[in-house]
Amino acid sequence: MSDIKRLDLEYSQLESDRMRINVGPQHPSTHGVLRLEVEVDGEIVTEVVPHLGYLHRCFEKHCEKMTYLQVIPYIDRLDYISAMNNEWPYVMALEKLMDIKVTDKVEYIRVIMAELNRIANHQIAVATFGLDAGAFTPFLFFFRDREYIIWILEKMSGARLLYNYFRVGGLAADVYPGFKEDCLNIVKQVRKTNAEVMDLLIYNKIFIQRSANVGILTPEVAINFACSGPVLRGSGVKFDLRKDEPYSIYDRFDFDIPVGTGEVGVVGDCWNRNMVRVNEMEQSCRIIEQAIAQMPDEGDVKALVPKRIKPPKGEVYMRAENPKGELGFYIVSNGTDKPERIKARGASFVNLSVIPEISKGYMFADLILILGSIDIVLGEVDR
Amino acid sequence: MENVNFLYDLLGKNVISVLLIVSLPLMFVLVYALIAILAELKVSAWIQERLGPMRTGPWGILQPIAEVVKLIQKEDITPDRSSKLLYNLAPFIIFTGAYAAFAVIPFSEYFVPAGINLGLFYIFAVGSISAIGIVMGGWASNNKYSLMGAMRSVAQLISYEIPAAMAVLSIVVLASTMNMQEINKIQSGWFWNWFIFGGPGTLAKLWVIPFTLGLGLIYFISSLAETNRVPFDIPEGESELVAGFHTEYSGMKFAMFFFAEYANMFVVAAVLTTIFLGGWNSPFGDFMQGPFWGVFWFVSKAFTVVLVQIWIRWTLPRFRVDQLMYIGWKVLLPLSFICFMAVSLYVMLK
Amino acid sequence: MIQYIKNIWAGLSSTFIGMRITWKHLFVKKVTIQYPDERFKLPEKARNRLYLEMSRCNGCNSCAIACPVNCITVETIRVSPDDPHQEVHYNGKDRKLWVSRYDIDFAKCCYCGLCTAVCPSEAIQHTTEYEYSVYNRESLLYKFQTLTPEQVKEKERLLAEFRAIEKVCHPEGDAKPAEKKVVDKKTE
Amino acid sequence: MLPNEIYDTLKTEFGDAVIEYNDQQPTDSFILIGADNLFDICHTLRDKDAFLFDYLMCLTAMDLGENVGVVYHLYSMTHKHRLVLKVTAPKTDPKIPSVEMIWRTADWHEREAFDLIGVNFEGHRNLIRILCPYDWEGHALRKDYVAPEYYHNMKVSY
Repeated sequence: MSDIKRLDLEYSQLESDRMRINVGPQHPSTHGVLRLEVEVDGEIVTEVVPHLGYLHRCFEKHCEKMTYLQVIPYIDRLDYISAMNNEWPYVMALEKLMDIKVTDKVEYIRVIMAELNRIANHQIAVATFGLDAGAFTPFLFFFRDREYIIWILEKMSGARLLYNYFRVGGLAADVYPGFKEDCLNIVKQVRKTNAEVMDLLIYNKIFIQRSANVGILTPEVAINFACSGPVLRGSGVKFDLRKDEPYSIYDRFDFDIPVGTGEVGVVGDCWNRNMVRVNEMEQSCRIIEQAIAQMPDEGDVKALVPKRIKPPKGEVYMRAENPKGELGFYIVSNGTDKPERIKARGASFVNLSVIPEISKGYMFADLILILGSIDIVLGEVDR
Repeated sequence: MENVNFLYDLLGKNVISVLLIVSLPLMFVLVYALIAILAELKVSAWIQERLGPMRTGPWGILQPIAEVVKLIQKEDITPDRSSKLLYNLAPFIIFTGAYAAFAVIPFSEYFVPAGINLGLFYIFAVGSISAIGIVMGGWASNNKYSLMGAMRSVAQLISYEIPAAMAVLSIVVLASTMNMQEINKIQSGWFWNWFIFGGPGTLAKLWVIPFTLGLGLIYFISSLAETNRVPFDIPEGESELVAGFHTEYSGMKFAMFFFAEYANMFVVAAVLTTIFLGGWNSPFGDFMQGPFWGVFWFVSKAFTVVLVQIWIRWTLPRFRVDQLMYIGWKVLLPLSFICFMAVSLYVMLK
Repeated sequence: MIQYIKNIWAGLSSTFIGMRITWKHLFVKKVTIQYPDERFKLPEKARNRLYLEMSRCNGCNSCAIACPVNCITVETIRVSPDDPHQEVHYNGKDRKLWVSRYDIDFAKCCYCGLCTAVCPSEAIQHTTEYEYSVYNRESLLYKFQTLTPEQVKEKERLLAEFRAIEKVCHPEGDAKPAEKKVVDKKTE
Repeated sequence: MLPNEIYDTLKTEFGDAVIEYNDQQPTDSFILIGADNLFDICHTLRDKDAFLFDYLMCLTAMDLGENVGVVYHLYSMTHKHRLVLKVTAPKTDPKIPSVEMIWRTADWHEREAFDLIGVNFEGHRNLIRILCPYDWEGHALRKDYVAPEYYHNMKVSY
């Protein structure tokens, strides 16, 4: 009874024509168990309050109880759509801490795996963005292609989504025969589908009407909110860790950084963010083609480090360009085989924090599109 | 009123024949809805390079029946603190609105349940009943998503009725009758006598053909909006409003909404067929012309229109509310007025 | 005004372009795999249900240690020299430990493959078997031991007898060699 | 700019508030600063033309035993240089000025640090829990944290 009274009091303080809606935790377009408390004035969104934590799995607490090798399966589960990319900064951080150099072949395989996974991730991002706008067919076209990519990743690592493939100083397994042909076929298929979806969805007038000029994120706000990945580049900031802080062997490849151009709408709106992803798929295809051509055939990929990893005492922060943005791992080692502290700086977590800022004043249907254009994965937000 | 029904000829005017006449369209609607649901499943699957349902019966053709059986078995949930009477009434009202329109739809030369002279007017009158049902269902559900969906839906239905009515009125001007059977009879002959190609007339009608084509398109687009189909499905816009006005419905009540949607699709397709595509007339003069072939032509034409609706649904994204209003009031309405004036001019000069 | 007409034209034309694409897709070959009738062949490396080849397992427990979710439980008994039932390992050496219990709880298993990577004798392996749904969680607890409970009791008794004799002969001799073994494994 | 140059500049400007510069490998070289002047130092770091650290990559709180520490990883989009700042506060009264006004991204990071370590960020406009439920008790990432047995009559441990 007292609860009801308190609610009444709270509602009486609101202006009479506003409505509070809970979008989520169970909702078709929150991409997981996110809850947005939305205040709408008719159809206009006046306030958004995100509530997180429905998928909190105590990742950081878990890590303190586990050895460095056992952490990798858990890292897969952060951003479970692009698990290969997730593992990379973690193993790079440990390699930096232990001062290990990996062989060229390992680096090339890592690049190919990460770029394949980047394509798979962007396919889901663009597909679900279209789905949020109501277009169902491109969604399944992308999922069909993504399945081919996942078949390659499964043949390489043994699992469809949660690969556990990268090891400190190496990889879990070598390439299989016919790997290069598979990759080149995928690249062809990805380009074909992209061209099709361009006509079917991206340049569709209705889709442009829906997503252009919506959720405009200016570069200053984007940097202040530390947005990264396509969200930052959609605002016209030419910043990509693969170019600006080349880790691994990315300095050997020739590729461009797609940024929001304002070809349609305004720089920094949903359409441009989405377009950056579509263009990035093409760039990833280019990287894969070059990497396949340059990759040495001989060489061992198994890690040449002891089975029990004991990094020296120290702290290291390593970041890599994930499909969703910058994923950083801050690892504090105390000299034992278990980490003292691992902090994962998830790109989705940081990118999501911009939602209340950019969705005010737009319509309720736009809020869904803005959320879709930011491309979050709740596994990474809630950790 | 002239005798327009073969059953009256067969059985005479008595209670049995009236009952039969009333229930024949119902039979038709039920069978048609099952086929349309299957068509929706299969067409969407093929467009998306899937196979669709394949397990129930050969190629999954029994899937709609399985779904109906499933829906019958489902628990019928009435939300707590909902307005029970309105909540339970809404699906029936919506279905009634959709079904009542069948009273004036001429399936054949010798079968129209009620050949009233104001057929088109009647269709628009009863078509608006479903708006009441939607508002009832949305408001009584005691759910904010339902309420928003219902409000959007009513705004949409009212806005798009005007361009649709303008399109129909133009044809009424051309045909100078509102009796659907009469409109059909005017269009007999080859397919260039259809009203979408300006109706019967001399070569002087050539300049009015673009306008009648435009009217057909305007009516088709408005009919999509009136039946809440993509790209105008914002009342049930799944990604933002979960399921819109029928979020809380389950079981058979949900099935009623479902049936009503498909029945509505057929009604608008039937009206489009009757007033633009020659109704039960064969496209090729006397070839396959006759009362029984009439049913075939009518149903196949209407079903083709339904298939186009399905095809569009799996191609396009969804509009936003304000864009929907923009299209309704600022695009379709002015254009329909222009077409109306052109057609009136044509009739005056004739 | 020109923009207005252009917008209408863009809306209509892009709709027709989209409809042309979907129309083409109506007639292409479908990609669906009719699952129970046709199956996709999993790659050899696919990590699915674990299988333990007991004759190769030497009971070293490294899989249980490597497992991040603790789904493997191993219990061992040392083989006493006067046990009449001796076994020769796959590599020709005598068995040192009887594995009296080897349980894998597949409700917990996360299929990460760490246990197979550390196994020195390749006894535990991932198979490509993925269809093992069950109706209750208890059925997901797989027991791999080959010894019957009676045999386990018998072996425990034999070991206890042997230990008792050992203690009489060499009062502190038992603990040292065992410890040395563990150290060896770590440095490996 | 290299971290040691930044340290020198900061030292001349803020004096004792900048405590220590550490570049022992393999740790990333960091600057330890006093908690009291954190806000001013961060403000300088963001706005001074030579620094322009406009991008806060990561904000980590950690349990150091007696103290709690907060680590800031900064990056400059214009100069492309990076910097690590460290602050400590006693565990009994962990008060650290909030930098949420300087870098808006720190908003959620600080809420997370408050949630999991219990750092009390002074000046944060909305310092509530973010990952755990709002009525959760205790700070889970502290080393001495013991999980409660029951939460709202639900068993916590499995």
